[in-house]
Amino acid sequence: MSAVNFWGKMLNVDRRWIFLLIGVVSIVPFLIPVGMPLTTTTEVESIYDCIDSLGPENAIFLAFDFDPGTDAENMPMSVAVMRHAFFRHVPVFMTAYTPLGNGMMMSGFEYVTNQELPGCYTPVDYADWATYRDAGIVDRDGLVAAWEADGHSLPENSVGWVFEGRDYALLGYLPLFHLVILGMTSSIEAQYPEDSHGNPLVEMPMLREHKSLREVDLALTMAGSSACMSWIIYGREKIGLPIAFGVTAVMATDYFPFIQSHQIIGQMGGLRGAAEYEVLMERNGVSATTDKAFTGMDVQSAAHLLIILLIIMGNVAYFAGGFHKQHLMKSGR
Amino acid sequence: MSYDLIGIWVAALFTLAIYSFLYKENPLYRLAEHLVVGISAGYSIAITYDIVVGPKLVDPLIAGTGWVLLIPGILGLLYITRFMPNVAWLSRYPMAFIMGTSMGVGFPLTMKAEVLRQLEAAMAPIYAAGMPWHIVLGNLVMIFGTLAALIYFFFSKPHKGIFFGTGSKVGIWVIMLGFGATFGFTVMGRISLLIGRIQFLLGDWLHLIK
Amino acid sequence: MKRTVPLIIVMVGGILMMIQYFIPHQASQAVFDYYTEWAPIVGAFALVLGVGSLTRVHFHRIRRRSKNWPYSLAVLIPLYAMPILGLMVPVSLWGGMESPSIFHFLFMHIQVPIQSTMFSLLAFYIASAAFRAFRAKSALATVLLGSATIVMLAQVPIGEIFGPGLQDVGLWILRFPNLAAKRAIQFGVGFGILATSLKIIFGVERNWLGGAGE
Amino acid sequence: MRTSSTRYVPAALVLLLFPALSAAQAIEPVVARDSVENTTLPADTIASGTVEPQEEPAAVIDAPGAVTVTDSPNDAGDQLTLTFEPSTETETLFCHTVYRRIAGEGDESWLPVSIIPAGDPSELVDGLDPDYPIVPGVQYEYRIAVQTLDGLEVMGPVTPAQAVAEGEYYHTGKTRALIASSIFIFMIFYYFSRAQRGVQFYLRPIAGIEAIDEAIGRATEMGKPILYVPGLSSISDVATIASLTVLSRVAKKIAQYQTRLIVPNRDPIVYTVADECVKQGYLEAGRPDAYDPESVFFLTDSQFAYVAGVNGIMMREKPATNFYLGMFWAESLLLAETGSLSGAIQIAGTDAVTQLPFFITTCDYTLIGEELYAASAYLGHEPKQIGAVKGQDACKAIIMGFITLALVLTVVDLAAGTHTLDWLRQLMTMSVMD
Repeated sequence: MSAVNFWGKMLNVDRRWIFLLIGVVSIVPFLIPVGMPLTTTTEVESIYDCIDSLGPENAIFLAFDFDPGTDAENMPMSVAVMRHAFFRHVPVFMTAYTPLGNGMMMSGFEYVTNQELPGCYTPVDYADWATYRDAGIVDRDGLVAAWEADGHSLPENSVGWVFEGRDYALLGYLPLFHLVILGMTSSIEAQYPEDSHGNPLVEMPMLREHKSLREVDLALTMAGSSACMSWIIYGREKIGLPIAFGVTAVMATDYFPFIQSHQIIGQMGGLRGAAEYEVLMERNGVSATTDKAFTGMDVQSAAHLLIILLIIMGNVAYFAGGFHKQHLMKSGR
Repeated sequence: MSYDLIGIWVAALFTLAIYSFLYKENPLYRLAEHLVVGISAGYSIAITYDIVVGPKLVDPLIAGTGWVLLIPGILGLLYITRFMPNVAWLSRYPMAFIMGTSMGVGFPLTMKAEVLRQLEAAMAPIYAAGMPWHIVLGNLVMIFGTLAALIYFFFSKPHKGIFFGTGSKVGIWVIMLGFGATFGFTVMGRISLLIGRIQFLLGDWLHLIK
Repeated sequence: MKRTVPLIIVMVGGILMMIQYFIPHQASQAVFDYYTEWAPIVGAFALVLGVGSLTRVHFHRIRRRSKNWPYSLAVLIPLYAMPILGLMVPVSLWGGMESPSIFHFLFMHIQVPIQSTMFSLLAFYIASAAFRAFRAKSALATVLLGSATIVMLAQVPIGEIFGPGLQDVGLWILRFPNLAAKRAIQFGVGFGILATSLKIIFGVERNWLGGAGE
Repeated sequence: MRTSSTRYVPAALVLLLFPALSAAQAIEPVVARDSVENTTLPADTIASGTVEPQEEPAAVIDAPGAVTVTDSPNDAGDQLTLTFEPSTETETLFCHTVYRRIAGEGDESWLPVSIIPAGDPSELVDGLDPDYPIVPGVQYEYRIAVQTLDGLEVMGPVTPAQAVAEGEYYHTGKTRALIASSIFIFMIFYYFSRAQRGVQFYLRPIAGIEAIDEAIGRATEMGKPILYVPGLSSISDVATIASLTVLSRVAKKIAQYQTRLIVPNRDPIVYTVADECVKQGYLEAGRPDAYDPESVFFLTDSQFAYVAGVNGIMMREKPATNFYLGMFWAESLLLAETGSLSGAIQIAGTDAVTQLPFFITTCDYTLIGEELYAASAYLGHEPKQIGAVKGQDACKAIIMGFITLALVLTVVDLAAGTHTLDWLRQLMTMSVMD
């Protein structure tokens, strides 16, 4: 009986102790980083290779289809892809599925262009390079040359210029986004006459070159909900637009059938997927260092071990204490 | 103090306010919980007006170029009648419009993307020249597993006999393996969210880590 | 008028859009173009429903001075202040939606951290449930927990110390048995969605009409 | 289709690289090396032979040949398909430019609708570029120009389009989707009508449903209440609708046993409907007097506050049985954990795949996904709902049939070295695009 009491007491421990445990396990590895190596999987590599094969003549869509709640998982992958595209000078159209996603798009762009962080990109607002545009200088190399010839130089931390309307366009949120995707299959500008800064899309060089989703080479949806399916149902199935997923870990397992059916070219699942992308970028010289996702992997390791230990201990206590016999009903699932 | 610095301190304060719930429910937590409801709804109103209602409805109407837009505009306004008990039924009109059309648009597309395409992919060959054994085994598991799991969700026949009995048993095992993967990934996802907050607290706020 | 007309709208709209898919003709395309132009406008007003019920619930709480009523102010004030500051006040520290502004501040430095922290609470709860509730009560639950353990270890770098094969097993589970289970569920869910669509379009399912009086 | 459309990308780029050039072309297509030598010749008669080299004998290149225009199939009358004989020049050829104008208009109306880089296939679907739309029923004229690497442009002959763009009334590429949709709709309505004619269908027993009676009985024996959580979603969620159907059946049983029922709600509309369901259940059991209006109530609309509230009820009232049926998110874990600690029998059911693992490991019975829908049809005894379940089952049987057939064929292929599976897959394969 006393044994039962012991196990019972153990199981009924105040859960705040367990909270404390997981808190400690999640903080300590940050202070003592190990940086265990991470292997990459084909699901992520195929996205990386796809973007790596593109250049200034191509274009991608980066869809911020998540809310602040899953910021920690979706933001690192969005940031990684954005950096990779900027590095390869691939024009990036950015959209959002929800109003809150609009804010996430802004915040992701602000992070990549934060001049205080090493490895950032320096944005040039659409209005600031109007004179060059009017003079007909719209190809990337010519634009950078002309811009730098006029005395502009890259700030200390920056690794490159990005011109609004040439290298990126912040399109933002529209309601009933699945219809927006459908509409963009014939014309992007018809859906977004202006970007979220109020610049007319019709004048943007990147739009002149990519007028509809038919002329876009990849759409990446960074999703925290089933919003990503809209890109398949309305983009992929309508005009064959190649799609890649960046989804939260909770959803990731559901979309393996779509990889096997080639409806998506690849998938980043949760923080681990983002960390793999960062590793690929560092390995190939796209970025100097890895970022937040990879740093988080140590904690992820420690926390997974702790949770597995807790499950084992809990079950030992449960069965050793004989609690499994308490339910009078025939055993269920 | 700069705008961003104040921002980081306020954000840190509210982050800790939420975590204080782990110890005990308290007024600060409750305040944060309510604020988030108000701000997110307010944000959505502002963005929706700024992006849709303004440029796509109000501006063309003021400019006098889009009188036909009055039809969707008025239909949309009928949502407001939901809060007037006598005419609340009018709010069913815009709902009916959105529901009917979006389901009609979605029907053939869902059939194509989620049923036919998946069926096509499910009919994969088991073996091709040079395939390693674990892939072949995987293909077998995939095909028989899909069949078995479909049998489990088949309600018209009792789960007895070789086909339905064994099939549904194998099916539920395969489903459990799949749920195990979901479970593992869900744990991973929740931990990742915690990691994100700790990176904010220790890095952006306290500058203890880079 | 109250029930029949909405049911007719649903049916006509649904059947029209379904047929439209198979007809590429310009007349059919024109219907579709009107639809894509109008639907977002109608859809945007749906926000009214959420905002309206929020206002009603919290306004009542304040008026009746129910328990904890001051918190309702914390809902209502930002709910109305956000659009006013963002849209009506000229762009300045007070007005407009770009950084720096109150609008941007409330979103970026209050909404975002609170919402992301709320979800991260689950990491704590999952740890607690792992110890106190996740039981291998039956063979099936044991399979589930076993597969979960392998996948969890395979997904993190430390899994390597249990041998290189573990990662492969984890990925194998994800790519084959997991795929089979999810595909079967998807067929079911897909048919479920399609059947529900049909039931709503043809007026068999009418629950959505509820809650708006007789 | 995809490859042909991506080829506009570099083409458009060329246009932008030479903005002045392309602007000039748009207005007056000329055959000259540079602008100084521009001699505006009668555009319609220009051919390569008419160009006189000014300086050293430069390569006079062949103009592209005849253009063949056909109406594109399966469109809204806004596309024309072009093929042309490319210039025989290979060395200095830079690109072909496709010009289009409405028949009978002047030279100033030529629109450079597309630029096709050298080496690309000499065919084009015109009309995809939103800047140069094709109007259905209009007669157009085309001409192709070649451009050399050193900026020389040579015009081909003007060709009136042999076809006029017309929209079609049926998309031949969508036949498979049409057949599949028709079969599905037929199956659902077939079983609807049979169910309505009173045919009794067999539905297999579901363990969780059978446990409901037992669980209610247990609560009665113990004299403890029963907690029913109808999910946290809105009324438009299929899972919520299913849950409310189950609730009215549970309420009926409870009314017979005279056990106490607790139904906390998160959504105000679901609350009103749940209240009606419980009342109805008591009425059907013939005990409307036993209905306690306090048993169904609105708790709060905030997710975690709701969980805290329900957990409080579980710890205070110690219900003997907890039902969690409907749509759940992250709160599933918190509810089920507290419930399992309080020692209650727990029966859960949801179609949220991500929450199911937590329910399976913490609850005694779990209705997985579709089992919840089936359960509601099962308990609700509404003929059409049962008909829908049967109709979906029939479609699942078709899917199973195809997968089995593919399995057989792949074995046959391996044994006999044939390609029957490819044949079957081709039968199913749809073009990626519509």
